[in-house]
Amino acid sequence: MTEMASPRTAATSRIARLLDSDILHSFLRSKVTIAAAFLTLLFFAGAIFAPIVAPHDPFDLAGISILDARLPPAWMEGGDARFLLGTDDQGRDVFSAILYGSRISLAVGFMSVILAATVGILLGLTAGYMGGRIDAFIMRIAEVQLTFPAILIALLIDGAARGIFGNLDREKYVFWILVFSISLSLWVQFARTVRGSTLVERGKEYVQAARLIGIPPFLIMIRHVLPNVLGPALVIATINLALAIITEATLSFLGVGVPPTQPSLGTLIRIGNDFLFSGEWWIAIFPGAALALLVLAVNLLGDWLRDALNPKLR
Amino acid sequence: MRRIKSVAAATALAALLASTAASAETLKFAFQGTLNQLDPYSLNETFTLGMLGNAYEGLTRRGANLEIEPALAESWEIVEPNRWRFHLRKGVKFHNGNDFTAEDVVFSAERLRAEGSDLKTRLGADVKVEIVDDHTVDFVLPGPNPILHYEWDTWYIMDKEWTEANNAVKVTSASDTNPNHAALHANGTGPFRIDTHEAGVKTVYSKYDGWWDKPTHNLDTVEFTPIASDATRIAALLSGELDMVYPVPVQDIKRVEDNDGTRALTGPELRTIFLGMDQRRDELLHSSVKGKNPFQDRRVRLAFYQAIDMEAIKDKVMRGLSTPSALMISPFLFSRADEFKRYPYDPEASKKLLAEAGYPDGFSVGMDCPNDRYVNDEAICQTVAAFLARVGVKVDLNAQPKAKYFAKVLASGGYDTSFYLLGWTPSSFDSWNVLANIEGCRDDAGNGGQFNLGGYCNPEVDKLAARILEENDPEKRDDLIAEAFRLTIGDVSHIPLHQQGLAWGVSDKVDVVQRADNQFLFRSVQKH
Amino acid sequence: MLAFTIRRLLQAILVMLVVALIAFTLFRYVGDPVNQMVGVETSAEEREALRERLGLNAPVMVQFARFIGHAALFDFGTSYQFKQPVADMIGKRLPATLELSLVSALLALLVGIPMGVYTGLNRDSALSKFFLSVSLIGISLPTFLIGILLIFVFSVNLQWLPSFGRGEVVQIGWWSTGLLTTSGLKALVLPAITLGLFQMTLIMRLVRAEMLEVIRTDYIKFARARGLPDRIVHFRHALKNTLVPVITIAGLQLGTIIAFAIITETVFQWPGMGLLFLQAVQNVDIPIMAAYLMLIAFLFVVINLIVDILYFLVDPRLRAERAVH
Amino acid sequence: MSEHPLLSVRDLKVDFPTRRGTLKAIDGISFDIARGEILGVVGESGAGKSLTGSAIIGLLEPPGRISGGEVRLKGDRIDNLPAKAMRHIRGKRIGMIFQDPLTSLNPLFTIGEQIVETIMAHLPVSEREARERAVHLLDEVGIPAASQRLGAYPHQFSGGMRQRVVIALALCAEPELVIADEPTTALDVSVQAQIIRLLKRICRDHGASVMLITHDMGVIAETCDRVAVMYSGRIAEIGPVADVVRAPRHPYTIGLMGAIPTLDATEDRLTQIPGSMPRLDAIPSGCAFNPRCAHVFARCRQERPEPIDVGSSKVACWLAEEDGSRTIVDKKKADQLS
Repeated sequence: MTEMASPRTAATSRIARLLDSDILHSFLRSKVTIAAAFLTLLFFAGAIFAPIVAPHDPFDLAGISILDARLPPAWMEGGDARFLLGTDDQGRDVFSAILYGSRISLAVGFMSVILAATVGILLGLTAGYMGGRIDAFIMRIAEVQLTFPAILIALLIDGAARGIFGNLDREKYVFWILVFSISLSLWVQFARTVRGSTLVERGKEYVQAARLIGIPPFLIMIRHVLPNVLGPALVIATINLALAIITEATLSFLGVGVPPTQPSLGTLIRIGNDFLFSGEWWIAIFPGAALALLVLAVNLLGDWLRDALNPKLR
Repeated sequence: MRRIKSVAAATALAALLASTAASAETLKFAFQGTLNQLDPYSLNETFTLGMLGNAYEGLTRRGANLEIEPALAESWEIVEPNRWRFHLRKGVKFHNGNDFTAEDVVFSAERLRAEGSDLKTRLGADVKVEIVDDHTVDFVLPGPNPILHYEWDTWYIMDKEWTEANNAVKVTSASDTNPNHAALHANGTGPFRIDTHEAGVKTVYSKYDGWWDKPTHNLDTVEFTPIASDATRIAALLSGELDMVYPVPVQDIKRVEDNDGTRALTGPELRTIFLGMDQRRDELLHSSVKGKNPFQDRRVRLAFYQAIDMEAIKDKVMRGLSTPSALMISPFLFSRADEFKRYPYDPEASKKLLAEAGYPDGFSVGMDCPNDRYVNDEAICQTVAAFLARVGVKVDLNAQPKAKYFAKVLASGGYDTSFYLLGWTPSSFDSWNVLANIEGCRDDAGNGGQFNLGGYCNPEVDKLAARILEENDPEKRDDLIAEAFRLTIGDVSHIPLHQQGLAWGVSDKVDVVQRADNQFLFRSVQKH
Repeated sequence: MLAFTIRRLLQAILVMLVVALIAFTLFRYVGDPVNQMVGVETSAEEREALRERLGLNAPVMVQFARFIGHAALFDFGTSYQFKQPVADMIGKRLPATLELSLVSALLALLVGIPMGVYTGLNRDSALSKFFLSVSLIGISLPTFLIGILLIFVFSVNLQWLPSFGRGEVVQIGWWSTGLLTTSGLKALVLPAITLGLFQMTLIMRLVRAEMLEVIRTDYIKFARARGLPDRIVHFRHALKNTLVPVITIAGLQLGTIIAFAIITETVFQWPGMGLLFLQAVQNVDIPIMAAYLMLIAFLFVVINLIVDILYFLVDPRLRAERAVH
Repeated sequence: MSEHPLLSVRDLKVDFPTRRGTLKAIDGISFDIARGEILGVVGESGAGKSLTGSAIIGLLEPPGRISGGEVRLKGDRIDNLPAKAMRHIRGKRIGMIFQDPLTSLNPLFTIGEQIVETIMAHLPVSEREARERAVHLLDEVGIPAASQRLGAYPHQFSGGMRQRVVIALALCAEPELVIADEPTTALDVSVQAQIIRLLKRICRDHGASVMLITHDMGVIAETCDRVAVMYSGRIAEIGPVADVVRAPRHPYTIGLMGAIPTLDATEDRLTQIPGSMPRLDAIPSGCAFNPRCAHVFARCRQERPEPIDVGSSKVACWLAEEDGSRTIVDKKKADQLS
């Protein structure tokens, strides 16, 4: 009887599921995803091991020479074999600068997402579990938060930081200012997802049971909710990583991000932008391409993850 | 709804008609910075004064080669050693129709020296201004001064009646929060009136038909737009949207040249770019060295000097468009400049000097740098930092927009800097201005070299400066100047870097006159 | 409906108060406003006098109340940089930003929705795949790169469209519009595309996802089974259901667009509020920052209200619920 | 013309091509529905009942497709019609009712709008006429105060009422055949019987045949004239309800019969068929039922049985071929066997 009572669409949906996983593994799809994963890994490895793999240290002022400034990529006329992708206006190796720049971009991205996920999951759990006024309060904040895009929040915080710390001290804290302001705009999505899942779990029997036994139900819920939201949270995290990287790049491009002496990808593009029309395209184009590729790869991974886990993301 | 539409359409049509009716020539140009306000006495800055100089005029003006010409004063004479007489031009009318008279000059002289004015140095506080008749004014000096009127081309005469009627006698100072009428409107005697001014967005000038001089331009309207982004500014010129932009970043000069329909005008600018070091405090504000000030040791200053390869900066950062300078003044402004040579670039000597001074491993120091003021200012600072890194000095670079930068390092910010990059054009085009403003001793009360941010002080130099001011014989005067410069160079008071080049991007449709002081005057623009 | 509106309004006011508190804190505590106004040579007495005159010695609550009172009249004092009343400056730049944002939003909606519908209905067509790839690139390319690229191609190389500014504007009352002149319209093209592209891809992906979901629902199957023409099934039944979530997102996106205009305005030197705000941040011009923050919050509240009302009009379930409760 | 049955399905095959091979969801089924007849289609989930319905009406979800056989409506083939022509058959000549009335109606449109648009899509009437007709139909399906409720939205109706609306929608263009795909599964038990009775009555009144897809043998027994039992994409047994219910021949049908809970049940427990239906990509050779069949023998594993006539029924089972008269296995026996 139980078998017989399953819904009418079971047959079609079973087929559909089979087909879906088929599409999932279809040749083209996996090729793209594999390429994206490979690219992402490459960036990670490049960023982590930059001090080892990079031919030069672009942050070491004593190691760069202005006489090497604006050399074209190695394969072009006038290029120098030491500088594969050419040099920028200060004589920094563009390739090394990209590696080191990705390091900063990824570090900011990762830290922002981790912070946002932690805060978002905690607040989501609290809101979902406590309900009532606290829930309403947290969700209202989340709603307001949604209005102010990362860029705006980051600019405001940066402006405030300049006022409080002064310009030079700001540069010391700029990494954390960036992380803080970017994560501030990312936690909402985590909170919403977790809250939804918590609301579902709260009504379940084991929560009541836990209360009867005398175990704090909140702790038990965390144990039950977390596995449920892990999938969606991972997808959100991946997509938000891409978003965080873009945001950091944009801020640096606007000149309120990391200082030019320790350039991230966005800073490199800002510097290179001044030389775009004068024929020294490689200073902006290579970091720009690196940024676009990195974000594209992460986005592809996120897309694939979403399709694979197919959580309700909204 | 329909009615609103037709009204809107009619408005649009009218606007189109209006714009075609003004078929006559419109000049559109862009500069990297903004024109914040219009009060001619509130900001002593080349660009602002240059822009206002199209609407306002001084008693004198300067020609294409910076020679002093009569303007609102037809002629002048030194009637007694301490009394200068200016004969004012008759029949000159302000834009609002008021007559220009001696009253206006006296009024402007007072306002120029009033609280809040940034141009007080144009006219000493102890100079008396006396009306002889409606069109004659005397200036009575406490002592002789052959260069009294050298900076008067940017002392603009305002209309007494208009200023008073509009409650704008008080100067809107840089720190004022209540700008008055004169900060938002202009009423001069110049060839153009300012029709609309939206700070940071657009300023529109139109031809003043009642100008006293014969126009050498053929413009009817001039539109100024600030475009901060180099790339956007150049793109706008190349695509023909603008007739003129400045500055052109050095890397884009070739492109502007190569592009059909545009050309780059380059020339040496009078401004000297230099580095300064705090030698006044006993401990630097921003440094790893505590308890003493390394810059008080000449060897450290010389070590910094010799660590920097100016030829490399010229070649790579300035793309050849600069002249490394041994002096703190442009060679065009001092005839005997070629007697002076730079200390050679020698990193080894530099290291040795640092070791001798007790810093074999170097030290770290904070550096202040503007990033939107001079040609490639930030890049120069970065390069300097890189050169210093090679001799062991770690530079913490603080590059920021000029407004923030100046607010920090100038007198109003308490000279909050240890090591900085600055540019200076003597507005009188004379060495005395440099010796007094940049090299002159400065006391705790703030008297003396107002722009001597590092507080370098050699009383001998001050004594020479005082003599130079009063010396009327050019030959002797130059001797004294050379001697003063020799002293400052010996002390390594500053590290002069170079005179930067001027670079304007100009459409082939217009002819302009490029002045070495980087002022852009519409009165000599022809468009075809 | 009335109760609902009133409740929404009260919430909106609460939000505005919270934002006002942030703006006030910014204004009051980030950098001493007195220090921002005077020079070093100003004496302690003069500072104290200014302090008194500005009301900075009153209790904080009183100051906050005053701040709100002034903010309600859109009085945010004078810009530290430009020496002009902030309200005037923002008022002059508001039309530029709003026109750019609205045109971009319209572009994003008018192109994004049909593209989303198409890719949702024709999952496997080559064109869909092309759209999807483009959208992924659109999401991955930072706005400023797109702007630079567009200028490079269309302004500098092809010289078709202007690279900066608004072109000629027509003044209608206090509103300046670039929509009535050819040069104004031409100047709008590149910035609007730059600003709208990201939102467009976002909306396209959203509509597509919704469409895919809706198309699988029983009522769409049933609509087909009733023999309704595809046109009605797709554009009447499916699209309307898709629109419900799209409205929320689109509403939120409009807020985002206005903020993202900061980047576009910087790249294209568009004389709007975003450019002003960026300069304010770089120069710590707190009055402008506070005013901008309040304005964005206000726009958000208004947009949210409109979204809620639209929701009401589109979804009868909501109407019923509200009516019952 | 009259010699053609209303609907005639011959050797219908539905495939789902995938990268790993083609799945045969329906593998050659044949049956007829006569005018005015009610055919029940019964089987477990995944047996292909609903797909058969979708295939007939031409609404297979891609990549599913008809790969063989034919569907004729009054003798005219409809399985290969162009999309536009097929649209005129859907709703107009074949109506469809889905399982869940809660989700079958578009929540954002009033029921009036939905009925009117359907009528106008098929009949040459004005909007006013369509509205009148809608009111009439709603009245007929037992919606009280029909004319006032045209402007109501689906969520303002109860589940049973909504299914009545759905029935009205399926019938609003006077179709000759109504395919009802588990029309009562989602409903409250108390209204299920009402809806089935309504469906039966109204189809009779409008002269429409019904293909009633269900997993409920009880409903079949009460409602249908004939019944087709499906298993793994094939018809195991088809015949008049009286024969199939009273004297099932296919071991699977026997199992199913055992699964009907009856009020007057004498047994202590329900008969269950051990195991479950094979996945589409793992259909065993021979008879698909053989792994679960209590009577399996060698031939069942090698050769696939085709339906053969046994009395007025058709049965696809080697047992039936071996002794058409012998194997009237009664329930008790089946029980013991399992």
